[in-house]
Amino acid sequence: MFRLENAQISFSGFSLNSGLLEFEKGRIYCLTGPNGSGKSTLLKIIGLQLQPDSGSVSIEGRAVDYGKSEELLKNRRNISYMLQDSRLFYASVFDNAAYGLKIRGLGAAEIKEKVNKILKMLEIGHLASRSLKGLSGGEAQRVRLARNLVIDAPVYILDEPSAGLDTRGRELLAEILSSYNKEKGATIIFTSHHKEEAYRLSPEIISVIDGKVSPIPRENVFTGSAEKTGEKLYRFRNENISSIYFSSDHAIKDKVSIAIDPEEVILSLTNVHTSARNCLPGTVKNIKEIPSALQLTVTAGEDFTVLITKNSLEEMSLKENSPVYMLFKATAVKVIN
Amino acid sequence: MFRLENAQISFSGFSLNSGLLEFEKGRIYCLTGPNGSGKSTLLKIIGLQLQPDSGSVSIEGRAVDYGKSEELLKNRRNISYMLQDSRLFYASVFDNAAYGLKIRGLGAAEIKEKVNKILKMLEIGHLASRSLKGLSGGEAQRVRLARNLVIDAPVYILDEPSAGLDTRGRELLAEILSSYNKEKGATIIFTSHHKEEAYRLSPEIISVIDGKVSPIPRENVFTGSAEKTGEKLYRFRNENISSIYFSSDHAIKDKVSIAIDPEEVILSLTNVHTSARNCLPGTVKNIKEIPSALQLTVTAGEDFTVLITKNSLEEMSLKENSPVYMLFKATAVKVIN
Amino acid sequence: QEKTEPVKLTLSTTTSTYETGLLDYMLAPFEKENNCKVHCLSLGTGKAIQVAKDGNADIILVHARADEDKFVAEGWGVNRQDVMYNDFVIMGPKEDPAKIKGVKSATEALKLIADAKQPFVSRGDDSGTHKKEKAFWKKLAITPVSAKDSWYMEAGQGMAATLKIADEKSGYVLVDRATYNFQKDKTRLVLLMDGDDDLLNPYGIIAVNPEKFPHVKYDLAMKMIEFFTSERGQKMIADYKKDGAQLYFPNFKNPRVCK
Amino acid sequence: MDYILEGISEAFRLILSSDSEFWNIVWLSVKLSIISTLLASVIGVPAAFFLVIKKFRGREFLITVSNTLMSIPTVVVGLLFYSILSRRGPAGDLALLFTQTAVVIGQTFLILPVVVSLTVSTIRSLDKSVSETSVSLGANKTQQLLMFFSEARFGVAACLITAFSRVFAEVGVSMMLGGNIRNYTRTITTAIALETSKGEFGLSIALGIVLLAVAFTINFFFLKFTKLYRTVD
Amino acid sequence: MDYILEGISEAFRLILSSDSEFWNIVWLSVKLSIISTLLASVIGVPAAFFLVIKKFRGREFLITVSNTLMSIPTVVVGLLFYSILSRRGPAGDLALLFTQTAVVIGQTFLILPVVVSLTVSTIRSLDKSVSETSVSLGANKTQQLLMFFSEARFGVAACLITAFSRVFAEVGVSMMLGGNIRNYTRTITTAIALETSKGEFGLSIALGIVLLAVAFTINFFFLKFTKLYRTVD
Ligand SMILES: Nc1ncnc2c1ncn2[C@@H]1O[C@H](COP(=O)(O)OP(=O)(O)OP(=O)(O)O)[C@@H](O)[C@H]1O
Ligand SMILES: Nc1ncnc2c1ncn2[C@@H]1O[C@H](COP(=O)(O)OP(=O)(O)OP(=O)(O)O)[C@@H](O)[C@H]1O
Ligand SMILES: [Mg+2]
Ligand SMILES: [Mg+2]
Repeated sequence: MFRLENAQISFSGFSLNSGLLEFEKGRIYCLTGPNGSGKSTLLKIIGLQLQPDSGSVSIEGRAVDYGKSEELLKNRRNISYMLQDSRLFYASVFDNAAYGLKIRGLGAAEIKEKVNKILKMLEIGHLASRSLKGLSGGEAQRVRLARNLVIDAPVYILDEPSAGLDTRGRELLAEILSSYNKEKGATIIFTSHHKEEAYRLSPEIISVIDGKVSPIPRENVFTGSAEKTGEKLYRFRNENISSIYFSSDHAIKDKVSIAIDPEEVILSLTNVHTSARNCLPGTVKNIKEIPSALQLTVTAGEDFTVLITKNSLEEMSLKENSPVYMLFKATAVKVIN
Repeated sequence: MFRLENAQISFSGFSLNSGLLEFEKGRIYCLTGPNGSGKSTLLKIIGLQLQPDSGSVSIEGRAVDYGKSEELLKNRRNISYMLQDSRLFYASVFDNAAYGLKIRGLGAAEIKEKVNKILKMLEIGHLASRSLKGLSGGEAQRVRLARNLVIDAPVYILDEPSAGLDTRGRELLAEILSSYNKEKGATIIFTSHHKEEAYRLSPEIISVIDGKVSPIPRENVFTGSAEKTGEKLYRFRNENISSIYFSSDHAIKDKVSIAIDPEEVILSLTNVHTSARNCLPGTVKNIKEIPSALQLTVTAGEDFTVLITKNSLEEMSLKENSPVYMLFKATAVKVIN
Repeated sequence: QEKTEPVKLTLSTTTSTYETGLLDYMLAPFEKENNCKVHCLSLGTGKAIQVAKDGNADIILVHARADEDKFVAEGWGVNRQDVMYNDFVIMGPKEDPAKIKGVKSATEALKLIADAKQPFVSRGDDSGTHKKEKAFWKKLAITPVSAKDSWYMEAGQGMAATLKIADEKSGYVLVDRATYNFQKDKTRLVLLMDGDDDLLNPYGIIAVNPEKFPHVKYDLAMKMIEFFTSERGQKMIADYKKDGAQLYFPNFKNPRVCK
Repeated sequence: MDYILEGISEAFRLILSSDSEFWNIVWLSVKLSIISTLLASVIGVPAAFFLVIKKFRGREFLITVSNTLMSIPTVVVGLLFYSILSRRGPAGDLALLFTQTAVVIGQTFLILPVVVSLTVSTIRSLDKSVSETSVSLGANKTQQLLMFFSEARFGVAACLITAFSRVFAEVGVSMMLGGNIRNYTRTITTAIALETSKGEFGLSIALGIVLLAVAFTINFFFLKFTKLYRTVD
Repeated sequence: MDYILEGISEAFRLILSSDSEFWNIVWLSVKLSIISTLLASVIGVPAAFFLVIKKFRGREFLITVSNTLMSIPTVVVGLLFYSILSRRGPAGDLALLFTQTAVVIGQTFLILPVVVSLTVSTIRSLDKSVSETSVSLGANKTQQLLMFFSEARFGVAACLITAFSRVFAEVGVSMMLGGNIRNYTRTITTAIALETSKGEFGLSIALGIVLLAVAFTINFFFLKFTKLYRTVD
């Protein structure tokens, strides 16, 4: 879909280089990194909002020509881009949400239907005729989201979409993005400062640090099928993993991806009976020291990453090839997509 | 410090009533609740930015008279108030950060010293002479924070101070607020949509839902002393708890408060040897059904709140008075203040 | 000798006398001798008279005999004196399509213009010049109306501007001689007729009545009238030349009355 | 005071009259002013956008020139175009002098700097986020400009109203280039000048009141119709 | 064209001359215009704030009136104050007619609506967050207003420049109330009117050029000095 080759841009005191960076159609990407590291700048380059000083951006194999303004506009309109500080215009909530459709020339009836639908999905249907005055921070953010999510585009690029949202709002956002991805095959690229979000939605994580971009391997993300085994409880399995229990408030279709936070896994030498639904036997494959913790790779059908403290390791006298059990709660498993 | 008695305000379609709400000097409060529930509105009333339609607000026992503008101004200046959508002015980063001091009539030299100090603390010292143009979202938020944190006030009211901040930024913010609270006895009231923040900083949590305000009991927050037992590893104890291990990147003074997320505790029927540093024996005191989970109170010297799934309970056939072990990692323990 | 603050005297006058520079020339010695400062308001005739009627001037110098008499008769002014005169000429395009060159009477010339429907630009501003022109039409029993009569245009402006419009439209125009002297090199129009007694343009000077307005500087105003009508003043007027041509003719002693 | 009272009653009489010459004068004033304002907007607004958006040497200088030209006296504009349009001038063959067209040309030039300067200041005071957001949502150049105007609508209203007012009230250009020719190029302001020079102060004031009444009506409907007053705040 | 060329060379001659009468005229124009602009600002800006901040019935009406009064012809303002200041008028005893004071009074009134209308539009186009943020940081009323102006500085600059330009270019008020008395109330614009009526178009244009040169200098230093151009963007 998008391919950046050494796309580079410099401001006084800051410069960003994309290196070779590819985004595949129909996948979800999350950019993470410290403040001022260049995430928004990179997004703007991908989203054709900013022309790089050098290097190239190509879309579906075709290099973007920034001189051809019509082609550029067409490409831009294939992207629903949400700026980090996107502005709400002096108009009603409805009119704001409708803007993207209006400039794409949709008819009034269609706009009305679509906008009302997305407002309802984001649970701000009651605000439709409100002016901006007095909107709460989260309400305003939902209006911004509505404005972008109402657009039917093959690509959504969203810069900190969950800023200011409450738990419910983040959930709604994740659901909508996930359904766009699954049902319409939309490519989604977003940024976030909160790990849960990356875990909830995005298998592909790209780290941007000080202008340097590096895709980082996904941790504990597995794809397989799910079956319901209790109230809100599901059992995951694939060819390598026989069963991982997870809970979900929403109905799960058979195909599913899950992710497990490496910090939430407890290692045990014995198979114990606990409230943790999951207790997987495995073997330590690799031990790596990282700042303030140890990172273990444990094979249990698939490779799991687990973070524990140094002291635990010593106490349990774990070594490579030690057999261990991995304990984690059903709630520690996040459903992706 | 602040006392609200049925302070009430209504907008079309929304109304807020504070009920009886007190804020004590030198403590930290966190307001949580869904988008549009009235947190910002309540903060504005406490911070004298908004006059309630009815009810009263008193400061140190003295009811606020909104007619006396001089007194009101004096009271306002005792509060460093950060609006959720506070605006950065068309001026340099330094001038923005200096604004609160300038209008309080401080001398240029003093302003310079203080502003530079806070900018450094927030790790944006290098931005001092920058214009607003091109500031990243997180950088801008740090400037806003600097503008409020540079003011020497007995009270800080901050509406979503961590919005847009990266992990490091949230850490810095927590450190500064904590030091203001401990060293200067500052009262701090803030809002957040992220649980970790509440856990990290704020023992007192006030929930605002649909305009209704209710202080909620703190969960798994304990105060006691800490001693170092390993690299970044500490042992907590108080009169009721003999030992809880926790890890911290920062040196811990002997007195400390810690909090444990109820979701991160695993219950076990047997005392097992795992990588989880903590394994506390206790007794189930109470079982309560809440949406999508069960909430158990487990006594182990002090009362702990633990969340598990229904199925686990049944499988482990836990009842009131059952003896259990609570397993949780050292990293699941958050240090408060 | 002690020098006191000069007294302020306000003279309300028509644009022409001021713009030709006559007043600056005349008033310099007068101001010096009487330790006064004359504030000249150079206005259209109608406005000049109106300002005086409002009590805002001490003395007026205008050329609109009928209005002057009315001004005195209604008691606004006292001691009207003839001061000087000049005359009007008729200018037009060199080709003279209405053939007025050589005609002796202004009335006849205008009739030729009207008959030939040749463009004629009128001041149209009720000034002394306009009033003079209207008197001719009245005699001819013609009432031309701007635009309705395609050849007739009312400019509603001052002399110079009216002349410029006539120049643009290649039309005929009634001009005072001072303006003619001044503009003759700047216009394509040429002098086609003059010399008719009907074209004489006399100026009168009038003090504002102190009974109407006690604040007016009547004594000084009287002194100025005396100065303008004195032998010395009359000689100064006769001596005033621009580009070698005499602009005004003193007539205090022998008023050439015009009908 | 007499003149004011006289002016007021005379104004009523005029407005209630069916004197066609009077109404033609009013209509001509309105027509010429609106045409000039529109022309000046069509030229001035893009110019202003150019001055704000393009970065080039001498840009600030040009803006200062535009600010300066707001000070150009109407008579001077009149004289400049007189020199050009006069028979002896370079455009003399067009025979435009003392026509309504000449007035429109001069008036357009007169308020062009007003439109440019005020639009520049209006756009400059807008946040960059306006254009960035509309572009990010897929706006093309035109839609982007429209959003600029929509966001700056109070500024735009003020700009148009100021330009219209300036031209509606001006007399120097109309006088010099139109010639105040009765039944042809006489406008309310040149009529006022004429009556004033005649000493008909009451009538002048009456005409002034009529002019203001017309301006009020136009302002009122302009603001109502274009909804340029804040509806969302 | 001759007039323009003649005007340009004559303008140079005048500017390079040390003719004290000429320079007095220039100075008087500048002085009166600056005083009027300042007075109008002192009265008009608070009035504008009042119109924006206070909510009361008839507020929009008053703003429309102010917009309308921007269309008042200078001559009409001249006549109104003439009626009042005239010896027979209510303030006749003050003997202010045909003095510089009278000109300042008339000019101040003339541009008051310009100041009010443009300031209203400037403040209205500012976001509420400006005042809310400054109050939240402890600003008192004055500091709050100062922040308004600081944030709206391009609008304010445009407003002051427009008002000054209007008054510096106007002739009707100066003529009616000052009387164009030589060495006393003659300004650049009344001098231009005089020369124009004499048919001295070249000299008129020269004076116009001088006026623009003066306006340019004032604008330039005003903007430099008050740093009203965007330094941060
Ligand atoms: N001036 C106003 N007019 C109308 N409604 C208002 C006004 N101010 C606030 N509200 C409404 O009051 C409710 C509470 O707003 P408030 O900003 O206090 O919410 P909040 O709890 O801070 O939400 P968030 O988490 O999104 O910041 C919202 O529904 C908002 O739309
Ligand atoms: N126009 C500009 N001029 C100067 N510096 C700029 C400009 N635009 C961006 N920068 C700088 O580039 C760096 C990257 O900015 P960017 O907005 O991409 O950061 P980010 O990773 O999105 O940060 P955040 O998490 O705070 O949103 C920042 O240090 C910023 O100050
Ligand atoms: Mg960013
Ligand atoms: Mg809020």
